[in-house]
Amino acid sequence: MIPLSWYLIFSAALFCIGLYGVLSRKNSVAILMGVELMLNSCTINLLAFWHYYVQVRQALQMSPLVFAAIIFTVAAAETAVGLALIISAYRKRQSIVAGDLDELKG
Amino acid sequence: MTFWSDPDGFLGNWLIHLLAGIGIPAGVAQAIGYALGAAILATGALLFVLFLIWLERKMIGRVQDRLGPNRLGPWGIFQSVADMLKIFTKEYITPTGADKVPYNLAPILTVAAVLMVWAVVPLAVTVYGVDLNVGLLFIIAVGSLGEMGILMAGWGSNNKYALLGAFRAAAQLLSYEVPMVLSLLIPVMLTGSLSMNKIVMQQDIWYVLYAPLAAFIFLITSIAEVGRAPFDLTEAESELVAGFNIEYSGLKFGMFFVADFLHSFTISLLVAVIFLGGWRGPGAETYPLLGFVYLVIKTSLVNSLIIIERASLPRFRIDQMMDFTWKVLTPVILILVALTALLEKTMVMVGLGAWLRTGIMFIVNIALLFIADTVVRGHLARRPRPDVRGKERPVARPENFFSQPGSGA
Amino acid sequence: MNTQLLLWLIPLPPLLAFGVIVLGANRRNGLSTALALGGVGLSFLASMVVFFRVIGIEDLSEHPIGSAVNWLPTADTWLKVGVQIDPLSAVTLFFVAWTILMIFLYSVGYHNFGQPKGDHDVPGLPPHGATVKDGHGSHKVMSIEPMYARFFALISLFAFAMYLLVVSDNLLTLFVGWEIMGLCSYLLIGFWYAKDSARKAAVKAFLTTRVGDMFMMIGLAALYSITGSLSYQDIFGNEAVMHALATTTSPVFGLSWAGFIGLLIFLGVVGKSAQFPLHVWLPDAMEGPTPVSAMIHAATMVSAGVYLAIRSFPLISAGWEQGAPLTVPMVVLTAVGAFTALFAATIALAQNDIKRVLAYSTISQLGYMIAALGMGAYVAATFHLVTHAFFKALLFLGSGSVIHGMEHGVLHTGAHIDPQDMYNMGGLRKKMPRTFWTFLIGGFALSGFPMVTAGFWSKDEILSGAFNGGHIFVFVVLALSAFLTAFYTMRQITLTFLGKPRTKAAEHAHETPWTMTVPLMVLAVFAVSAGWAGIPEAFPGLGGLLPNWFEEFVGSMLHNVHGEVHHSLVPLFTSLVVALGGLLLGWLVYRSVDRADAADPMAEPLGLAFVAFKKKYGIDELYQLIFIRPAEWFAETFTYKWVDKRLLDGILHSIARLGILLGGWLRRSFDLPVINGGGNGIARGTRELGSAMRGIQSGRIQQYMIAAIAVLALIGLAFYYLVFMA
Amino acid sequence: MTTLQIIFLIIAAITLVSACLVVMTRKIMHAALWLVLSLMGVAMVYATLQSGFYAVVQILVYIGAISTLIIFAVMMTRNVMEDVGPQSNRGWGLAMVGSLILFAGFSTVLLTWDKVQTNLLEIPAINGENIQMLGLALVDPMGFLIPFEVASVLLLAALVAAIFLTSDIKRSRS
Amino acid sequence: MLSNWLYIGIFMVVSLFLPAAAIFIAGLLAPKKPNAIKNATYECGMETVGESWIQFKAQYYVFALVFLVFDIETVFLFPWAVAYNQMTLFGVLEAIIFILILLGALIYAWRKGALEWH
Repeated sequence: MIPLSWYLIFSAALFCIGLYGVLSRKNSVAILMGVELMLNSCTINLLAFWHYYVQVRQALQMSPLVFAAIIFTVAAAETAVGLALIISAYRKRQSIVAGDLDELKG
Repeated sequence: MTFWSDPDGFLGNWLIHLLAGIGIPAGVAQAIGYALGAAILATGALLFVLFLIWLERKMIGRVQDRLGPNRLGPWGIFQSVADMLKIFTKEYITPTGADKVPYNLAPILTVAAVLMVWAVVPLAVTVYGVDLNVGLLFIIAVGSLGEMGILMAGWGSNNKYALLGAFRAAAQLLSYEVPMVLSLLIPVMLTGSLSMNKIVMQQDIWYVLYAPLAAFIFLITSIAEVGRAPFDLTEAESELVAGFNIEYSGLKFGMFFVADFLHSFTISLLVAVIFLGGWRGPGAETYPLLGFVYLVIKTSLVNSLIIIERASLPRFRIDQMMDFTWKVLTPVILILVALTALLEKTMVMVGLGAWLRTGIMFIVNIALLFIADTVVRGHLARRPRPDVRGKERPVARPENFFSQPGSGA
Repeated sequence: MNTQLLLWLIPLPPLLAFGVIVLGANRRNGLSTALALGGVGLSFLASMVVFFRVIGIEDLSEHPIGSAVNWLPTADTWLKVGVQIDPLSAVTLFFVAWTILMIFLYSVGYHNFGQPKGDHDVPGLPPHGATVKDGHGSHKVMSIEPMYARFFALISLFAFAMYLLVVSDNLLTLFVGWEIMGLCSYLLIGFWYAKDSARKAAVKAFLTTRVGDMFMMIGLAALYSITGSLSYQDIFGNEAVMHALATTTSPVFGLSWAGFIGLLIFLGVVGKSAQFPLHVWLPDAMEGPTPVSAMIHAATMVSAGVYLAIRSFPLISAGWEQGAPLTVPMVVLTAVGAFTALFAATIALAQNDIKRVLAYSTISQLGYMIAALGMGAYVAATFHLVTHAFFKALLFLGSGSVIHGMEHGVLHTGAHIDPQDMYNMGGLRKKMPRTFWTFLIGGFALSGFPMVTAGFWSKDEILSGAFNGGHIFVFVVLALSAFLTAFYTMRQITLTFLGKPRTKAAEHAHETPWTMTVPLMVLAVFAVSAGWAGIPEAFPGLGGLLPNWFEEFVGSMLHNVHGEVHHSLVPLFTSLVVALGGLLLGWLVYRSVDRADAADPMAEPLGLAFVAFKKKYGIDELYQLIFIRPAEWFAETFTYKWVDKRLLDGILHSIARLGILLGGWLRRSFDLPVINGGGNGIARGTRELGSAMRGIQSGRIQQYMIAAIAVLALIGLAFYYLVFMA
Repeated sequence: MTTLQIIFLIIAAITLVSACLVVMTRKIMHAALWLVLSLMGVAMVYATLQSGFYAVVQILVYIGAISTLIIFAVMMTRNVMEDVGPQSNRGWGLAMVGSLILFAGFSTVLLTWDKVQTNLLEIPAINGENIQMLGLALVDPMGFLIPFEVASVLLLAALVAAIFLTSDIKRSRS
Repeated sequence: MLSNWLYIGIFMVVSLFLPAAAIFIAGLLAPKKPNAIKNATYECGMETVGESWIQFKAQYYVFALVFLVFDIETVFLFPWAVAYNQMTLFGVLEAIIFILILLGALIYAWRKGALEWH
């Protein structure tokens, strides 16, 4: 069967790819896509460890599942509000290039 | 285990033994068996569409006081075969500047999304693809794949109308998915499982008797998911030329139609399975094929209901359609779910019998239906119909619509 | 419904009302009124049911009713949220429920519900009045508050926070309610945000209380890290834990951990209920609408502070037995309380704003309670908390009613005078009889009018507690401030109601609507009768008539302190004398004031002291001088002018000047290109240094994230090598 | 190398490749479509973890709702983002190095740590993903009642915020 | 358990393969005579104006937004519904509170006019 470490490495890779997307993309929407990838990798880790725990302890364990559901919720909220922010920023300054949104420039 | 008692397992074992006989390991044989089963099921479903098309044309013809197809074969039954052969030899016209990959992937995805539903639907007591413990959610989920297909089609074919049609279709599917999912909560509550088989097994009393309103809403919303009349805004020839599939031709275009007909049959199948007791019926446990017959009968009834409704109802306007799902169906189904949960629990605690509970819930559903009906009518009577003709609504503008009041579609 | 469930449900209705009003019903004044009143009414009913269920129960303090659910999984324990009712929270719940309900009812009238919209009212300013036309011409009337619905939403949230705080069974939930109240007080004091003073007052209140809350949070953290729980029962109800806390010494001043944590929590109390160092925010909080003032001062916030102090009494008094010398924290409490009582009372002597007088009197009364608590008079402090809540709410609402009437007069005459200045009033007794009588009752209760009023009994208990505890000095101080209290109360009543009207506005003032006067009457009833619950046994004459229910009920809270309190007559006579004397003197002095611009009769007998009182001892100015100025100075002068302009620029300039000198010297010795090159090079170097420094602040989120990730990776690496390799 | 491992490797390869394409491709619309594919792969990975419920929910929520939302947003904003020219900012090299280093660190830890080398066997369904127990835990006061209720409040808040942010669009149009 | 998903995977492959094969075969059978006019974008016979990937209204976005919120709720409501029979009345009441908050969200969107199709 599949070793736990495979799942973890897989999710680490997904995380790093998403991170690269977040750090390097110009388009804010693309940045959000990167964030989605990162969140997915977190969920993979949760479920993998859940499986490991159940296999070792031979007992029910609900917290990781509930946590995964919460991650889904948070991802949804984050996407909704993030995209809404992007759209209103687009309205105000006709640009969704993350680099252009530097009001806080010192 | 004879063929009559368990055809599925019978054939399966026979196949596996056969393969094992020619020296193929059991696991691979299992996989091959799965593949064959899937192929048979899917191909059967696809070929069944031919009959469906014929049936639909015939019925609509009768409704409209025509004969319908009547030349080819007895009652013109081979008409659609001929159509199929014709469409097979049609040329593919790929518009210039199309986005190739999505453009070609879209019809395949659309058909596949419908086909995959069949993987979890129990056709008889032992005849089913797989008894998934989350079957119901699986059915809802693959629906969203079809929506992806539509978006791809609209995007891929480099065309304004296609794009607008696709996004209208997507908005419509999204909006109608909400009440559909919520209406499925009630069967799940009563069954205590998401597996389709358990849902069928549980229906000593058909759920349509227990929750007629939920069944009704599920039927309506599924029709909307298919995009049939009166919800066929997506290929409203008068407004958007032919919807998202305008740029398709040949069998790619045909695939969208296959998906359409198959989908409409699939939803009638789902209604039959979830609310009409599936294959349940006298003697169905012992003779699975009998159960299969029952299922087919129920399904065809629902399907012909859909066809007649298609033939008889006019088309919604898009704003009416959106208002209908968001402001009527969704609140009603939310209230119904809450009400059902509360009443059922209390009635069980009181200790009423199953039939008594069913009767009470039936009355409650009908009452809620009439209350909603009167409320909506009163509201419509009070509110003057919005004038949508006055607005200048060009179909497509290259510029930015924020600076363009009243543009967009 | 069983009591646990009821307890859970008590705080919820106001929260729901808040949510619904904010989400749906803003702009709908009638609806939001109904929601807010309905919500708080439900809570009120639930509280009453709970109260009357629990008062009968024996050993409620040992086995309080309540339940808790898991909230946050910490490493091995759960942080729990829970509810609990014990004698202390029961009595608190009682007066909180009553006062909050009355204040809600009152605010309906106060914000002129049902009146027309103002002519030129803007959100953020008090209503200016509207002109209505009827049979005989057009005249000005009060206009409805522009942000009416918002007010009810906020005050509902406030009520939710207070209920939560009272029914909570642990310090964490209490702290949550505490902070929500801080937020609400900020929002409500700054309710008329277009007024600059209101904005300043709101910020002041928020920041000042933060100072205390900070320490309180540290205290809670310490408590949790030591005991592993924050629930009252696990800590205060557990002898072993208390003993451990009392014996182990903390690193600070050799105090025991209990004492140290108690002091930290007490600092939070100091902030919240405005004790001496941090009292400055409370008088300014008068900028808010009057129901808010009543809410903050009487019903909720300051009471919450004292409630917490009483709650944490086991910590503060850890290792103390009845009759033994006070522990250090108790001494601190006593000193702070007694000083605050006297100090605030003296300031109250010289204020002309009717609400400010009450504000300072509140501070001094709170000082009373704190001092009583410090001397171990647990029951007396609780008792005074209850009675004071009733009559102080009554006084605030009464003053609000007076101001409301005055505003009516001001609108009618159109004269631009301050409707809150007592010197502009006078003779309102005839104009607003209901307000007058209720205010009189409240005033007498505050000044402890013998036998009948509630204030007398509670104050008498505190005084006797001080005397019998043998703290004669404290006793004298408290007695003196009691005298002052009676004096300025009478001054207020005389200036406001008695005599003749001193301005046209006062002549045209008239009685306020029933929504405002009914609460006054209800509260007046309590202001008298609340005292009868706690008449001491040993009291001559009246003693035995009513059982001292309060003493037994609340007294049972004290697990470790049980001692026989012998009663002597000295404090009794003292309180009689100071109360009556103060009242009489106040009336004698101030009845003669007849003009609005008359000088205060006490001005020249007191002389400089009076000026000090009037200037509030210049505490605000002092703080301005000590804290705010230095901060501004540091930011402006030191950082900007010196470091930035002089030091850094100086360095750069000197480098440049050096370059120029060098250039001059080189020009004489070498040829021009070198010079130019050198000078420009240096100058460019300087400029590029600056721009490079500036480049860090790019405002680009992604670059910040890259930096964060780099640091994270480094830390992770270090962690890995330190933990896994080791 | 069992069949399951091979299947897993295939899925992982598909997922990671499409994820790379999500963050690298020029056309933002293609990025969205690749995102759909990689989310699909993640759903399959859930399935191999015997967490069918979340596999399905992943398709339902991420592909059905979130990706659609993202595609809509792309469509709304696409005229300012021309698909020609570099789609990554100046610091992309640094980002690449940083995430590669991070990945190297992760994988070294995971490969050298023997605790995580255990095989995940097939767990019995009774202990497995028991949706019924999940539902009971969600409404159990000593379980996850508060997260359950707070989630709905969070969604309400998100809806309010997003609608508020987008509402001014309609105001500016009408 | 896992074999179920194996079957699902195979079924997915098959159901993707069949239409693809059909289209491919049809492509072999069909004639191929493309020309510019034929391949031009269809616009009722007119020349197309501007690029086709046009802006469209925020309305679509808002509908997708509300749908997203409701979709997440299913993640919580379906396990609840599955556990319904084992549940006490209290659990049912909590879920009803949940549903009411959901209804509140719907009503808010309604009152904000987010559900109007302009």
